[in-house]
Formats: sequence, C-alpha cells, structure tokens
Amino acid sequence: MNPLKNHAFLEKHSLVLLIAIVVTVLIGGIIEIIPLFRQETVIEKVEGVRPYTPLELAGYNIYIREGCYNCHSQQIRPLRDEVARYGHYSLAAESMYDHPFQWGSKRTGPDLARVGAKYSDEWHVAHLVNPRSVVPGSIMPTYGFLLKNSAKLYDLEDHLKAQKTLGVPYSDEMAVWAVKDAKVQATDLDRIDSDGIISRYGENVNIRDFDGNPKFISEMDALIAYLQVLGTMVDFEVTKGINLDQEESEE
Amino acid sequence: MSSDAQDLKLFEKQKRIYPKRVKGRYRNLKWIAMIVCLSIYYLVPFIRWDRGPNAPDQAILIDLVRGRAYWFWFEIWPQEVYILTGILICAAVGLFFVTSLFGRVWCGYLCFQTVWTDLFVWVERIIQGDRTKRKKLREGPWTFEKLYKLVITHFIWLVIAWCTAGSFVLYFNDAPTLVHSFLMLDVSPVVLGFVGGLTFMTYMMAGFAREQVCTFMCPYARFQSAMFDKDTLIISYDVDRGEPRGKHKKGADWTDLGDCIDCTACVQVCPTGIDIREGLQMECIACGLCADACDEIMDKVGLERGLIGYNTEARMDAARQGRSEPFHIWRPRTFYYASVLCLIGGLMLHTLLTRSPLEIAVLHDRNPLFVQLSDGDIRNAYSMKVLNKTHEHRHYKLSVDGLDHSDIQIKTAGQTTKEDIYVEADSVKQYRLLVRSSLPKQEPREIKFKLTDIETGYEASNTTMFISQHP
Amino acid sequence: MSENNEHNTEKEIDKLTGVETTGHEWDGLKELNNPLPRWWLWVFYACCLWAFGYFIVYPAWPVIGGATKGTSGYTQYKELRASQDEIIKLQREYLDRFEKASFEEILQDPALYAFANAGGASAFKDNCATCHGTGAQGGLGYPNLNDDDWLWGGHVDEIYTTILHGIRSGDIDGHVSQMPAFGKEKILTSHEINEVVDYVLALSGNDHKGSNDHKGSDDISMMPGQKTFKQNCASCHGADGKGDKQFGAPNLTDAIWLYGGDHHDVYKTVYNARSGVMPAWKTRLDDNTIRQLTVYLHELGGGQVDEIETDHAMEGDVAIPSVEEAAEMVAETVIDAVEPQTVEEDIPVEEIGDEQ
Amino acid sequence: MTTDIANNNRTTPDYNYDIVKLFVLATIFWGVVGMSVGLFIALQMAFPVLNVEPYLTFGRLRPLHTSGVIFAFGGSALFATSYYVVQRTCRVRLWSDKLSLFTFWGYQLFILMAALGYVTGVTQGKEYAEPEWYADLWLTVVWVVYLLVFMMTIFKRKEPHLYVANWFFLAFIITVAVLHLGNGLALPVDWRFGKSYSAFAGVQSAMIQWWYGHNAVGFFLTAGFLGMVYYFVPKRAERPVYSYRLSIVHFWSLIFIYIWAGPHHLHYTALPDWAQTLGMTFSIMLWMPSWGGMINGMMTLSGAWDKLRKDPVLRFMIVALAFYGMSTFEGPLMSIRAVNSLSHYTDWTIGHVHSGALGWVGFITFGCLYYLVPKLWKREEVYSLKLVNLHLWVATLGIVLYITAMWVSGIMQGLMWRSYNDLGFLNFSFVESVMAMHPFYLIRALGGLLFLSGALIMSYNFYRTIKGDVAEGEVDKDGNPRQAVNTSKNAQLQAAE
Repeated sequence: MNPLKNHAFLEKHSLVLLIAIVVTVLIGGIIEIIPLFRQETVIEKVEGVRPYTPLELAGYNIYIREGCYNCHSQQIRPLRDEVARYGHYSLAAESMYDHPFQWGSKRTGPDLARVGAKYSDEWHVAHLVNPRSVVPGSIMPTYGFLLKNSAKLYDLEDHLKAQKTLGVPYSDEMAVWAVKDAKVQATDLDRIDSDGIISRYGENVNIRDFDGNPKFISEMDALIAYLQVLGTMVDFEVTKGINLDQEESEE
Repeated sequence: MSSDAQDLKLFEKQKRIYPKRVKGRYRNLKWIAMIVCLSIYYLVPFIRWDRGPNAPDQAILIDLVRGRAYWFWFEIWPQEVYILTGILICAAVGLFFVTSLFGRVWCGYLCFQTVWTDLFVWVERIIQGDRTKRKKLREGPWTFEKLYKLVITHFIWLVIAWCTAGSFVLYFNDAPTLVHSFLMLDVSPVVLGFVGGLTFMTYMMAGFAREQVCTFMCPYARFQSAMFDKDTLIISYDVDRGEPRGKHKKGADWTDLGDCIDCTACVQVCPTGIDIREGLQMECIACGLCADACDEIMDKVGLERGLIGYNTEARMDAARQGRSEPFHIWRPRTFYYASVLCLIGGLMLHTLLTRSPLEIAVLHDRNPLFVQLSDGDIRNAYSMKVLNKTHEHRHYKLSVDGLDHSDIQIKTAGQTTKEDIYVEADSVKQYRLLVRSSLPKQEPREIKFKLTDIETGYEASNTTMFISQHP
Repeated sequence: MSENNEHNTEKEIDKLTGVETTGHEWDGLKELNNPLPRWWLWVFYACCLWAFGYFIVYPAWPVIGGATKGTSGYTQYKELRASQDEIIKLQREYLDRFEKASFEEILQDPALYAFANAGGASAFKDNCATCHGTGAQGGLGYPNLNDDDWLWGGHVDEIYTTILHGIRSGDIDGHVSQMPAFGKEKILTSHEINEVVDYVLALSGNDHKGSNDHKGSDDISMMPGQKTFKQNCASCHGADGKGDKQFGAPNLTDAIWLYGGDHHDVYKTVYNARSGVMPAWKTRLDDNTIRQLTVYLHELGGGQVDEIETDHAMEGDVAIPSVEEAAEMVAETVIDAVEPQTVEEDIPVEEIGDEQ
Repeated sequence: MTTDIANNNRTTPDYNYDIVKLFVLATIFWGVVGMSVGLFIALQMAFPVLNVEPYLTFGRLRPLHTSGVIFAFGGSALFATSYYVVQRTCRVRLWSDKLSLFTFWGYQLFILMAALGYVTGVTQGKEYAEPEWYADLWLTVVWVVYLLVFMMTIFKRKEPHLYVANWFFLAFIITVAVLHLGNGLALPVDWRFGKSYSAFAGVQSAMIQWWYGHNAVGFFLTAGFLGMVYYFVPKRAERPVYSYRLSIVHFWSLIFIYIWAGPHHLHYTALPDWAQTLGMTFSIMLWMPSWGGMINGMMTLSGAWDKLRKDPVLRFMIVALAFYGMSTFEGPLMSIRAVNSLSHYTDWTIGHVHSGALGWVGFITFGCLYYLVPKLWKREEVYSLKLVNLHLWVATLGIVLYITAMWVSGIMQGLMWRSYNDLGFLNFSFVESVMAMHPFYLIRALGGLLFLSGALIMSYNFYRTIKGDVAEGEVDKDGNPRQAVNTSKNAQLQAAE
C-alpha cells in the first residue's frame, strides 16, 4: 500500500475528499478546545471575581465598540518585566465573564488588565478627552464625545439576561434592577440607594460620579467605571495563600 | 525508468556535486573575495579603537548588556535603532541595484553560503583530491583510506565551523577577553550554546546542504532572479557561436561545427551542477567558473575566449543582428535605485553626524495631575531623564520656557540645583522635577524644559504640559 | 498508477527535464512527479522529532483530569519566579547597603536613593494607595502626600516616625491628638461656630460663603469669631492659625483643607471634630520597607526640604512651643480621654478617592 | 497550450466568465479601498490628529482595514480565481449562474454590512471576526451557497481527476465554514439590535478566537492562495507542476498541522501550558509543509527560468512565493515561546503579518489578476507590461520599507519594555516606547503609500486593458508590435478561445 498511489481515489471521489478534509482539520481543534471546557484547573478558584455591574458592562460594551482592543491588551503575562510594570499576572478567572475575552494582541498602548484604581477618574477624563493634554507623547485618538453622549442604559436588563443565558451568574434580581443600579453607581447623589447595588455586587463596587458631571450619566461614566474595576476584583493579598500554579497544585 | 518503482520512492537523495578545480580570472576573483571576506570576518573583532576611558576600545562591538552598538566613530543607543532600519533598507535596495546591473554576483562571490561552501570544497579537494578522485572515493567501498580521509575532512570542517561560530560571538563581547576565557575554558553556557549551534549550522550548511540552500531555500536568490532585465549581466553561453556542438579532433575541419567541443568542462566545474549551455537557470549563482573553464579549453583549442561569459541579453541580440551594443549602466531602474540609495544613505549619514550627544525626556506625573500648595501655588511634578551620550562626564543647566515666575526644585540624591546637573559619561540619569508657579488656574499650558551643556553650550529640550486645574 | 491508464491521457516525458508526467492534464496543465527533496523530508522529520521530545519534557497533551506534565516539571509561573529571583539577587547587594545606611547617607548616595525610591513606590502601591490614592494624591479625609502641608512634620525622620507608629493607632508611640467636638460637646453654640468658621475662612483668604448673616467686615480683626478663636482654638492652631505639628494641628491659613474648605465643611469639622486614623506599620512591614517608603514619600515633593542641608526653611515665624508647654496645652484642650481606635477597623468615614 | 487541447480532441465548454469578471473588479476595488484605509490608519499612528472622533478613530478603522484587505480584497480574489480555476480544470461550466451571482452580491452585501458596522461601532470585538451576528448569519448563507456551487461544479466535471488547485480551494472553503461557525456562536441581546455576546468567555473564548484567527491565515490566506499558485504559476510559466508527490504530502500535512497552531498567539497567557506547547510544537512542524508549496511553485519554473527576465507577471508570482517562504520561516520562529515573549504585542508581529499580506497574498493576487484580466476581457495581454514592471518595483520597495521598519521597531519595543537598569528596576516607561516609534511609523506609512501607488498603477493598467488600449512599444511574443483591440485581431482571439 502506498498512500501516494492511492491518493488518486480521493481525487476521483470529491465527496470523500471533502469528508477527509473535514476530519483532518477537526482533529486539532477538538483536542485543543474541548478539554478547556472540561478541565477544572483551567480557571483558578479565587475569591472576588464577580460579574460586571450594569454600568461596568455598559462600559465594557463601549470599550468594544471603540475597538480599544486593537491597541490595548488585557493580559499580563507571567514575565518579570510585565509583572513589574503592570502588576500581578492575569488569571484566567479574571476574564471568565468577558464575552468575548479582551486579551488583545497588540500593545500600541499599554496593557489595561490592571488599570483599575491606578489613575484618578479625572485623569481618565482628561486623558480620554485629549490624551495629549496629559501625556504629550501619546498617539491615542481623542474621545471627547463620550462626555456628551448619554450612556445607553435602558436595555441593560436585556444585556444581563443574555449574559445570564450564556452562564454569567447574574441573578434575576440583578437583571430587574440593572437600569437603576447603573444610575445609582454613576451619580452618587443619593447614598441610600447604594445599599441595593452593594448588596447585589459587593462592598468593593465603585459608586461615584466618574466623569465630573453628577447630573448626567455619560458614556464616559460607564467607560471609566469599567476601566476602574479592571484587575481590582481579586485581592492578591488574600490570594497569596492559594496556589495559583494550577499545574503544581495537582502534584 | 519504471513508473512503479519511481512512484514508490518518496524522496530523492541529494545529487552529490564534485566541482572540478579550475583556474582563471573569475576563480582568482573568487579567491580574492573569499580571502577578503574571511579576513574581515575573522579579524575585525580584534581591531582596537580608542574611545577614551569610559567606553570599550573595540572598533566594532554590539554590547547587548548595556544596549550600545559601536562602529568606529559612531555609537548607537537603543533609541537610535532606526539607523538599523536604514541599513536594512540600504542593504535591500543595494542588492536590487547591484543585481540589476550584474545579476547574481552577490550569490556568486560574496554570500556567506557561497564563500563558506567554497572553503569547504577547497578543504575537501586538498584532502581527497580533485573531482574524479573524490567521486571515486565517495562512491567506492569503505576502505581505510576512505575512512581516514573522510575523518580528516570532517574534522577540518568542524574546526572551521567552530572558528566561524566563535568569531561571531566576538562581535558581541570584548574579543581579547573572550578569547582568553575560551583558552581558560571558562565561558558562560549561553556563549557555549551559541557557539555550538552556529558551529552545527555552519557545518551542515557548508558541508552538506550547499547548493540546495540556494536552489530551494533562499528567498533572496528568487528576488534577484526577478530583478533581471535585458541589460543585466548574466552568465551566458553564446549559442550562435557554439552550436552545433560536437567533439573536435585536433586539426580537423570546423565546418558544420560550432566552437563548443562538448568537453563538458563547464559542467564539471559548476558548484551547482548545471549545464550553462541550456540557458539561464534558477540554480545559476553567476560565479563565472564555467567561463574560466571554457576559456581554458578555448585557449587549448586555439579559439577565441568568451564562448561562455558575462553578457547581457541586449548585447547578444544586437550581436545576432550584427550590431554592437554597449553595456548600459545608467538605465532608469539603476538610476532610481542609486537615487534611493543615496537618499537613504545621506539621511543616515546626516542623522549620524548630527546625532545629539545629549537628550532629555520629561514625563508629567499622571497622578495627581497637579498639587495645590499651602500658599495656593500650583505645583506639577515631572520625571526627567538625561541621556549623556558623550564619553565624558558633563554638567548641565536646566531652564523652563513658557512659565513665568516659576520655581524648579530638583529631587535627587545629594544636592543638585538647576544650575548644575551632573551626569556621568555614557549614561542616563533620572531626576524628579517639582515646578511651582503662582499663575492663575487655566487650561493645560505647554512648557518647554531646556537643558544646556555648560561647557559646550549644546542644548536639548522637551515640550510637555503644566496643568493647573481639573479638566 | 496503472489504474489511471483507463483514462484518456498518457504519460509523456517532459522534454526539458526528462521527467515523466503523471499522465493527467487539466486545461493544458500537467504534473511532473519529481520525488521530494531529501533535505525537505529530513528537516520535516527533524522538526517532528524535536516536537515529540518537547512533548516529553514539557506539559503537552490533555488527558482526563488535566494534562501530561512533562519530565521537567515546567510551568510558566516557575519560570517567572526563577527570572524574578535573578532580579532579587541583583537587588540584594543594594538592600544590604541600604540596611546599614542612615537616611542622611541614603539621601546622598544616588544608587541607594534610586533603590529606596523604587522600592518605596512599589510598597506604597501595595499598602498605602488604598487610602492615599495610587499617586499619593489623597482624598477627602486622607492627606495628599504630594503637597507641602504636613500635619505631623515633613522631615525624613518625622515621616519615618509617623509611618512606624501611625496616628491614633493605639501604638504607644503613635501620634495622638484630639480636637474637641465643639458643637457636639456643647462647648460652643451653633452661632459661635458659624462666627469662628467665618473667621477661620477669612484667615486663609477664602470666601466665607454659606453664612450671610456675618458677612460684611473686610477687616479680619473686627470679626466676631476672633474672640472665640483665641479662646478655643489658638492653643493648638496658634494665635495666627498657622497650626502646630507637635499636635498635628493643621495650618488654617493655607489653601489646603483635608476635610473640605467651604463653610459647610468647616462647620462640620468644628461641630463634630475630626480624627483620622493611620495604622502603625511597624507591625506590618519590615524596617527596610518602611525606610524605603519614607524616602519615597519625602521625595514625592511633599517632603520638606531638609533643613540640615539647606537654609531656606519653609516654616514661617511660628514659635514652636517646648515640649512642656505643648503638654500643658494639650491638657487644656483635650476634653475627653482619647480612645485609641482599633487598627483593623479603620474604615474611612468618607469614600476613598473622592477628590476635594 | 491550445494545440494540446486540439490534439486531445476536447471540446471547450462555454465557461461562465461574467461572474469571474465581477469578482475581479471587486478585488481591484476593495484592494484600493482596503489599502487606502491601511495607509490612513498608518498615518494616524504617526499623526494622531488625523483621528476624527467618533467615526474615524483608529479603533474603528483598523477592523475596516483588516476586513477590507483580508475578506473584501482577498476574499473576492479567492472567489474570482476559484470560480475560474474550477471551471477550467473540471472542463465544465459553473454549476449555477444564478447562485454564483447570488454569492457575488451576497458577499458584497456582507462586506458592506460589516464595514458600516465597524464605522458606527457595531462590532463583536474579536479580531478578524468583528461583524455582528446578523452579518455573520448572512455570510453563512452566502458561504453555503458558495460551497454548493463549487462542489456541484466538481460533481459534474468532465475530468476524471480533481486538479490539485481544487483540493486547496476545497479545503479553504470548507474549513473557513467550520471556523466561522465555531467562532461566530453568539447570543444577540435582542433580535432587533445589532449587539450580541459571544457564546464563549475568557480563556475558552481566547482559544477559539485564535483557533479561528490563525486558521483564517492558514486556510483563507494560505490554502486558498496556494490554490491560485497551483493553477496560475504553471499556466503562466507554461510548465508542468514540479511534483505531484510533493503536492500530496504537503497538502495533507499542511491542513492537518495548521489547525493546531492557534495557541501560539496565546503564549504566556492564562491559557494552560499544555495548549501553548501544542501551539508551539505544531507551528514548528508546520515549517516544512508550508515550504512544500513554495518549492512546488518555484521548481515549476525550473527549465523555464529565463522567462522571468521577460515576463513581469511571472515575476510577481515568484516574488510572492519568495515572500511566502520568508514569512512561513519567520512564523515558526516567532511561535517559539522565548522569541514570542519578546515579539508578542509588538510591531514585529505587524511586520510579519505584512510580509505575508503584502508580499505573499498581495503579489500572488496581482500576478493572477494580470493573467486573468486579459484572458477574461479577451485581450492578448495587459495594456502595458512596462507598467506591470513599474508596479512590481514600486510595491517591492514599499514592502521593503514597511517590513524593515516594523521588524526593527518591534524588536526595539520588545527590548525597551523588558529593559532593566543596574538597580533591577525597569528602565523605560511605556510612553517612551511609544515616542520612540515615531520615525518607524513614518517609514511604514511611506512604505504603505508606495504599495498603494502600485495598486493604483495596476488599476489604471486594467482600465486601459479593458478599454482595449495597447501602450506604445508593447510587443507580442514574436516581437511584433501589438495592436489595439478594436481591430480584427481581437475577433480572431475570441474565436480561438
């Protein structure tokens, strides 16, 4: 039997050729992809990672809409310079509710995986309105219109429901309160209301006016709320005791 | 050949080529090129160049640890690697230029694959004899003679390969020091790994892969072939003169015969094993050895030289029509390449000559954007990097434009005032600047930090922002 | 390929190369059937061989419940730790020198200074940024460490002491002071407080907005709050209101207001009193880190220019009281015994990170 | 070649050239559009003031560029050539005129939907798979019809054997369908709006995205274009394909191994180590199968190498193969984890992609178009071969500028990011690396300008070719001056076809 000789069979039977091609290309994908859904070690078990609040989710969607991922990665690799520059390397758990992931592939700008709480809100506003007003060497586009556009909040309930269907642990209550929670998080006018969002999303939610204009919930509010939570959910002081090294933990 | 037998064979062994020794002007040119190339390669790391006490004294050195490259007078810092882009572009366009004029002479004379292969073949010939002897030895049965001759050949090959690899590493380290540590058998595993890998590569490429690299793998060979036109010099066999070819006995009649006596000397000497008489082929590296071989034969037969030689298509066409055509050096293409070369070369030279010996980079603090002081003044903080690229320690003076009544405070170890900032030779120093001003709050304003070399008056500046209110 | 012969094509020999074609033809295209170059196949095999070797040494194939681990026990996190160790080894030398050096020496030695600053910056982000902000910009109730206003002193030694022992931290050596809650404790009436607030705001040149009743006089000394101030506040904040670092009494004449500088804010401060807490870090951080933090904070710009080195002292003409005097003044002012607050529960009254 | 056909006494069917013509025109159009957007965003990186918010920012235009050149330009070229090749090598007219016409307008509609989405901010946020669910669904319909037309044409072929170019086209069509369906799974928030969430999250989403992304390169930009090589290179060179055996070995090894290589885009991320290992090792094993295509293409010219001297169209194809060889060597190199830790996230990757995109995909497409246009519009040759030559050199110089700038700057970026000072602290802040990029961005933009100029020269050349003009000094194979088309010679040619 010489495969080179018998190849003529495939050349003459195109449907068999088609099937052979499909089988050939499926093998690699199946072996690489399916175990990621099955293995328990793929996503670390760490405290603190929660789904985005509705406002943060709105910010995440603006991040995607503006194509931020084209220039900014959100994945700190376990290389010493990246850990020194950006902070603790990224865990799989930290992006487990990102549909889709925003790890990026290019750093025209710096990594944003842990940009949360690094700079002040007003720096973000100034920087997004005109990056060169605070960083003269920057080549980032201006995003002043975010201040003027009102954040689209009214359909957040649908967004949360869709994410819930895909497996993000939003509760029905969260979905029902989505619009209200988003408004409360961005305005900080009435602190009494904040009990609700805190009970749903935890103590660490940033509740404040992000864009400097408390009367108006702009897209800037949503985007900064998202940026300010990036990489802050896992408390690495607490996590230190846990062995993140998945491969080792099995030994 | 039976088709079944052929079909069963998956691959084909390399057809071994035993290039025959040849003498002549192109061979001499090749020797010279080889000696020059190899000498440059092996000896350059040992050339010393005095740069004063604060810099290495190796003429050509790439210091990966400190991130500096030295080339005689010039020195390149990491920020200046765009020079490397210039060099690469020049190399590419230079190749276009040379190729459109002279064909693949790069391949034939200067490419390291050719030069080292040539060297290895030379070693092979010294030990095992010329073409026929080598062939016989290789194809014959295993004898003691075959064994020791092969062992010696491969041993010498490995020594050459090892020297080649060792020399490469010298470009990245101080040569005498490294040679010394090699002699003391005290080199780092990284260096050893590099040397080992390169030795293996050289041994494989020049000893075994040889012409197959040029035929199958090298993309530049393809680019060059695509660069030919009718005015490009290529190795050509004069078909009109040579054909019909045939054996010729001394004193016999030349009627009905071309000048080619079909002695196959040109085929025997070819390092890629082709028959140039079949016309331009992708394997041909334009080394001219076939021309030498043919000339030798022509001399013996008593015919005019040049049956095989460098020629252009245009000239051959013209000759066919009884015209004589000069070799056009300046045609639109070569003119464009030359201009692009000059332009980029000039730009690079300009950058290198006007390279600033001093640079500053000032970055505004991001958090907080500004600080209000107790007396109501606004203060901004910056980090400033000063790059002193000279080989002497320097003192500088700092000033700021665009901000009246300002006060600059410099935070660093010890006492540094803006009147005297000291930076050591060939190094970078970082400072924190605190600039305060009592100006009323306003939009971010551009300010310019200026650093002046107290001794030479040389200036470098950097524009940044002074921020005094919330956005 | 005898089976092919049933078709209408015939094998032929290519004239140029002398190689036989496969005998098929499509739109004038034919195929030769040259064997593969040997080097091609061998390099392919070599790559595969290398890959199989790699599979053995490194984690490679998913199996039930995980993946093959490889003989080397490699994980990318081990690799990270190994490469970080190189840096730590490099820094060890500086750390040893740093340990032995005094602040004065550190401030003079470029290498130690840079080392301290870098180490301090990273320690700050891990430990201090939660309250003081990542850029040490502070917030309402949390001092901005970049400015030139220091409640407890901005010299290197003073900063060191403050970090070491904290403020109202329960530490025996910690800074302790307590402003009386003038309103809550019914020491002053609301009217008096309004008057004194206007006076204080006038001292610093701020508008005394919010209390229209008492607006009017441009002459500070004529303001009704002056008397109240002298009687109740001057003992700590000084007659001129410039504060006293001995008690952490802030300068009331400058432009910096830790708890907000409008009438309403200052009223609240006087009525309720304020007492921010900072933990004592000596129990949490090692001495080297605290010293690095000290140098870093001092350098941030907030630190006072060291008078040891320079003459232009930033202090005004405030008379610094002697220790005995100060002790007396404290005794007079402090009404209730100060209850040291527990360190763990230093949850801020105000939200973190809000800008003033 | 016509004599062969005559000898074999075969009949030439009435091929459907109209559909090929439409796709050829679309290829030219989208090529110019996609490259112009590329030039514009390259300039935006050098001069950020060119970002016009909100619609024309880099973040929104970059998908427009990538989709424009990959799917609009490359896709149309693949449609055109696959329809042409499958007809001619199966010796049968395309199965359905109506359905093939549907694939044309359907595909153009898809491109339009996607492009409008990007500019207005409707995107899924996955590189090279940005179109939202409605466009994805529409593409699925178009693609299934494409596969149907292609397969049915093959079914009713008049040749017993399937030519090697068709294996590659088939692998391209079917695998792209699998990838598109796998990666595109998403749940719309509300069926009325163009917003959906990907079915996958985090690490799984990353793996599936790069399984898709890398094989968009492997099957869209490699297998499909190798299909072109296997028809147009031997056709133009008038030589038989070098080795049938090599075709078989490299075809199967290529499609089997390529699919595994995706995780090399995720080295040192939160993806488990084992998957990274597979991505890297299979990328290395992919090296020779990739080169198999180059060798088969190159060696097809052995014996006819002097044709390169005369034929600029053949030159385009050979230079394309050389670039293919270069980038398929560089690819495995960059997949090695140690190299990748430096090169990833830098412009080195961009340089690598463009040596493949401009040098390989661009040039082989240009070569095929220069062959196709005169054939389709029944001209003897293009308007001017001199202009073809000019295009070649302008574009080559452009590529040289582009990739050298990106190589050097990418390595510089990577080195600056990981540079430590003597004290063991990082040397450079990020923005310093951004500022150091400026000269490289300028050189890159200049390179892009040259490449675009080449495409414009080509468009002009085609315009005149289709018009029937012949440039002065153009000669035919026998060296006689060529005639403009509106003469009797054209009629003869038509008859001959």
